[in-house]
Amino acid sequence: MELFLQSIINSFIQGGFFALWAVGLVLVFGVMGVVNFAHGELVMVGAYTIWVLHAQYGTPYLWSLCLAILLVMMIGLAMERFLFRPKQGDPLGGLINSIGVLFILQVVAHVVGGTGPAKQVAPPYAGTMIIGELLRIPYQRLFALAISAVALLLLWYFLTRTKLGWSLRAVAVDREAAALQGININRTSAIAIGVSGALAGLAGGLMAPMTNIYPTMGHNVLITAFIVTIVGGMGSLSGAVIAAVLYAFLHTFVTVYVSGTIATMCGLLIMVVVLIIRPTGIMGKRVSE
Amino acid sequence: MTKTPKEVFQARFGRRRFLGTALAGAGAAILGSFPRISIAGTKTVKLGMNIPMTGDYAPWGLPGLYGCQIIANNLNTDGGVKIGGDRYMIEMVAYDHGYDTEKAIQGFKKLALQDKVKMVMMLGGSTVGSVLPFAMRRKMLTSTLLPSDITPETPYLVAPCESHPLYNVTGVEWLARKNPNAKTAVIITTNDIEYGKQSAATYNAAFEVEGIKVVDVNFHGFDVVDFAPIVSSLLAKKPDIFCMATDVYTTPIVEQLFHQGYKGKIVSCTLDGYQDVIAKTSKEFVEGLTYQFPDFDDPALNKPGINFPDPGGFDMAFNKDHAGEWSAVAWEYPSILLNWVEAAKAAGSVEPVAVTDAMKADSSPPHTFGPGKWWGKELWGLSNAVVGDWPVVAINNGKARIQEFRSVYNWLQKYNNVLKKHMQALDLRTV
Amino acid sequence: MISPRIISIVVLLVGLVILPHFLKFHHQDFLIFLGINILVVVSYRLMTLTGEWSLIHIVMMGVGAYTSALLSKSLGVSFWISMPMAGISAGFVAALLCFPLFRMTQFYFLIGSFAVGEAIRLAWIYFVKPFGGSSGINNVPPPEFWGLDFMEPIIYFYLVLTIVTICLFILYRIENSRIGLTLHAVHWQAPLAESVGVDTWRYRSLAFIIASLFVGIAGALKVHYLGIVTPHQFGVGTMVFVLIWVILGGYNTFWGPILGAVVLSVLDESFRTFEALRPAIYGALLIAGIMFLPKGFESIAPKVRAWWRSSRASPSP
Amino acid sequence: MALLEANNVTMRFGGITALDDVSFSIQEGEIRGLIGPNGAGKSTMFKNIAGFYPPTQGDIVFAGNSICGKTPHAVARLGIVRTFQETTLFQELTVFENVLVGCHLQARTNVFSALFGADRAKQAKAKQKALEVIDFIGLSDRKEQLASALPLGSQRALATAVALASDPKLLLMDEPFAGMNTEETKHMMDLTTKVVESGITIVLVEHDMKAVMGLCGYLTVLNFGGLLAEGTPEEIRANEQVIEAYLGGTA
Repeated sequence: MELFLQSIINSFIQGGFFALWAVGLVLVFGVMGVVNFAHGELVMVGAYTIWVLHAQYGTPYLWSLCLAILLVMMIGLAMERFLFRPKQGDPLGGLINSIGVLFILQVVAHVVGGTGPAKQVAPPYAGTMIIGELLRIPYQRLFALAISAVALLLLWYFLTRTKLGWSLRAVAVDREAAALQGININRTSAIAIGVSGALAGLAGGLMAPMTNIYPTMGHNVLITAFIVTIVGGMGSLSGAVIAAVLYAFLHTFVTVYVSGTIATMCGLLIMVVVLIIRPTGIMGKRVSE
Repeated sequence: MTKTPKEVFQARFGRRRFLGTALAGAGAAILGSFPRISIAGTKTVKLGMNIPMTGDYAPWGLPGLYGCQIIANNLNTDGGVKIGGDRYMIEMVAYDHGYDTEKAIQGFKKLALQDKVKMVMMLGGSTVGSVLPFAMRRKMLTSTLLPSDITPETPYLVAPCESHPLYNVTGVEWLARKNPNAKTAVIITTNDIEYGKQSAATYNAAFEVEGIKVVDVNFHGFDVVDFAPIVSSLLAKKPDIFCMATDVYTTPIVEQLFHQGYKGKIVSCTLDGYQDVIAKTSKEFVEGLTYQFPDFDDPALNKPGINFPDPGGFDMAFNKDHAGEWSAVAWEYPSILLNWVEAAKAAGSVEPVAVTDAMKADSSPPHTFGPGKWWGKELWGLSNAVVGDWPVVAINNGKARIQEFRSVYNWLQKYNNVLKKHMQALDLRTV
Repeated sequence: MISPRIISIVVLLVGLVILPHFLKFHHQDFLIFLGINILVVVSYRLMTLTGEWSLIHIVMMGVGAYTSALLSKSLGVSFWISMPMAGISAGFVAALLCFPLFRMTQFYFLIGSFAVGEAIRLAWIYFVKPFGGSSGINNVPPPEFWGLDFMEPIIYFYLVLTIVTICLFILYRIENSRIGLTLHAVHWQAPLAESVGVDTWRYRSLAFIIASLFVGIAGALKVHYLGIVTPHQFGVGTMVFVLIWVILGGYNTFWGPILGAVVLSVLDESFRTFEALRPAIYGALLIAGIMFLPKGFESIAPKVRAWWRSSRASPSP
Repeated sequence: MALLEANNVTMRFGGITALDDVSFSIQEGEIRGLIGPNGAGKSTMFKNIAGFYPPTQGDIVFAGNSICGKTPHAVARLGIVRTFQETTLFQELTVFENVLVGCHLQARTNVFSALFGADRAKQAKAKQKALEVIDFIGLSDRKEQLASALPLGSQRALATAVALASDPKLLLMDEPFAGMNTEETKHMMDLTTKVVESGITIVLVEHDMKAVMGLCGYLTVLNFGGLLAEGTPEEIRANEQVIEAYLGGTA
């Protein structure tokens, strides 16, 4: 029982992260049609920023977090301007570019942090909230959950209630039509990857105090993000969020009651099943003839 | 080891350092590619390292190279080593195989044939597997950190330093004696063969010998980002001892134990960077946490019989240039280098076969933590691993200190059948 | 009168036969793996002819490698039987996967194939019997033939050269046959192809199966030289390199991927002296390549030819 | 007996009903115009016949057996081939190669015969056939040009050729005259008549009334997914509803 409740809490916290990772990937793919293989590395950069600023130079955590978001956003924008924009309409080119960035960022991380054991960041919000002697939630994780929830809500508001967000969605639905309606594709692309970068930076910054920080940590992030986005539907943000939480639950409970490896296998197989039954994901739009 | 992260960082980013780091690779490369201008009357002997320096496995390669360069420089500045009437300068040549089997065999041949090194140090596992056919045929002395690579067909493959994971039995022994009323234990480890399952088998055996019941073993993949679920499921078994048969994930796991209010004892294989662990939990929580890898500034390492020159000085030198990169391999490869020097002196030659024979001829070969014994026939069909004493380390108010040295050899002599049983239970190769 | 193409190919083959004798040390091994990787990329290109890019190709190589390793090690089957069996089993697995995979297209196919492949890899890790878990299967015996010593790089290189050449020839024939034309049609105008009676699903599957079959053989070649097969060898990391070779080499001609594999492997090897910094240099190279040669290395060839012609047309005094 | 019969065909996408209980039949050797204002369901009907998707209700019978739920290539094998709106061609192939792809049904082969050239005779025949078709539509002089290099008129002709290459019994032409100038239209009309004379039944969807009236012996008019009227061009011209529908459609 205790384990069951604890697992539910764990699932939600994990779900929050999965959603942050996935949503960024969806945005960039939806709006720019590029699969950003370096997305995981962006998260990694976010985490390293916290390690440098907060753990090494003692900058307050919240400031470091903001700077991390800013930095990663900048990297994203740079990628859009110099790598993705020239490769518009050439997804494979964009893919290769993102792989190049992936390699480079990993080495930068290696130069900054060196090898040896993974970097660690002491949690700024130490301590654990204990509910009725059977639920224990570290304040750091509570904080992370809250922030990711807020971030996702803000994103939802931005996309559904603002003119810019509307133009983003328009481009995601039909690039040409949007362009005809006078929407500036380059600008929307920049916004999309900016937001995506910001979310990646945020995710990295929130993860930093709870996980191992090492140059190749982006790999797992990317794979999970893929699973989530596919199950959720590549075009659909709400789908990504729902799928993230579902996947987190599945993964947590299978891990707890069966095995971690089996859990990952299940994730992949479910992804395939979803693709077979509904090639555009649970929330994805039907592709018409 | 006892630097604050801040110092660590400035050490890394002092103007001199930063360039240094950025060019470390290129620098090492140059060291490798150009033969050192040797002083008149001295020769140069090259020793190879076929290790991962990039990718996920880099932490088990690069620090070792740094350590070896420190030791080699020390020996060279002392005028080199005297082998068979000649003075030899020692030169380390490294090849990065990124833990890829294809590149491992190419790297091995480059080192053996092009650089003409006299020994090749490797990490172990599949990369060693891919070079063995060539290495054994060529009679090239090869060292691994995983004795489980040894088979009856590998006379030139030695594991003279880390007898992973056999030494873990000492920690369990010590802990059990300190806590006679501990009755149950859980084990968490990775689902791979080389590290995870070997360790799990060893710990299973060690606990059985101490009459402690292992109530759950969790094999997890390398894709775990959050250990909360696994730790919760293990703690649900209410163990007296929580055993971490893993290296990379110790910090997040201990952190979870802390947050989930674990009260019992913790035994681990390693605890690299334990200041971080303390920072993430609390001094009180990690008090008495038992593991196997000492800081090298530990005074206990200055006792006679330790076969490692000036551990404290080595530790300082390493942290001066490579602060925060310390991991067990940082001293293990150097220790193998030292073993080679001793054997070469004894053999009066640097030729691989001669050195190997000299090594094997020594009935009590110099092991890092005191005289050792050749062992392994019982498990792998060939006694090419050196086992001797191994330190049991525990955290005493925020500082890792060696509690005592216990003999791995004696344990194995008594209980290797138990170990064998548990290895076979996990489908691990034994004779 | 023999066509210049035939002549150049013959010259190339002769060159390859004598080449290893001029190489020393580990470069012969480098050549062996390069040969195997060439088979990998060329078979992958056949798949991409239908316009579908998969991430499962390297896992199919693994299927072949595991098959051959298990057959020759546990059943003592000879290499000369286990190698074709490797191809067949890879093709068979591919055939089984056609149903789920080809319900998807484009990006969904890319990711779907990745998921299936990763699941297969995890299975190798999880089921220690018979796959040997993470440490895989080792001591896989080398081929035997007339008492030749196939652990000698040069001899094994000749084996690889022979088999790869045959496979490339077959793949070339297929691409330039009616089937190649139809695959092309399926790629560029699936609906039109359908309307004139082409079963596009069948042809996508066909391409996938053939590609898997040949990459399976490549897997057998690899495992019998290395003597060891592990799940780690067939991770998405390796697949990324195959993608890079094919895309940067250029996938519009038969030779593009080969060019990509050769050039990039050589560069990668020469970067090794930079140790930890190597991936960054490689990454920068990728970006430069795709930016300045969007059509791949192959697109240089015509330019060079044009330049050559012009320079001969107007010989400078 | 009729070559093609549509019996009470109904097609719904989600909410909207694209075809509502449409029935008609087409005799062998005739050239039938399928007309109607935009959104009348002409293209949907086409796609139903060509097997791109099966009707929600009703049945389509070709030469005596039902073709409902058959995939496009299966339908093609039975002898129903369609051309596409706009010019859907293999732009990066030559005229000859385009038509050669069209010959798929005669020329299709398996890997082994392709490898060992066992299908050489077959391929030769296909090439022969392709040349004939090219000659038939009068593109012989440009057969080595890239499809993309052709002017619109010739591209349409080529599209027809690709279809003809798979020698169909029934040819569905989707707006073959759209965007053509009078001269091109003229040429295309001649071609179409030639095709019919060669014994192929044609159904064409077209907006260009002049062309339709000129070509077709019999017309079927759809409106809002329903069958509005059928008859000879004269009858249709005189039909009040049709005029009304078109005015409504255009107004």
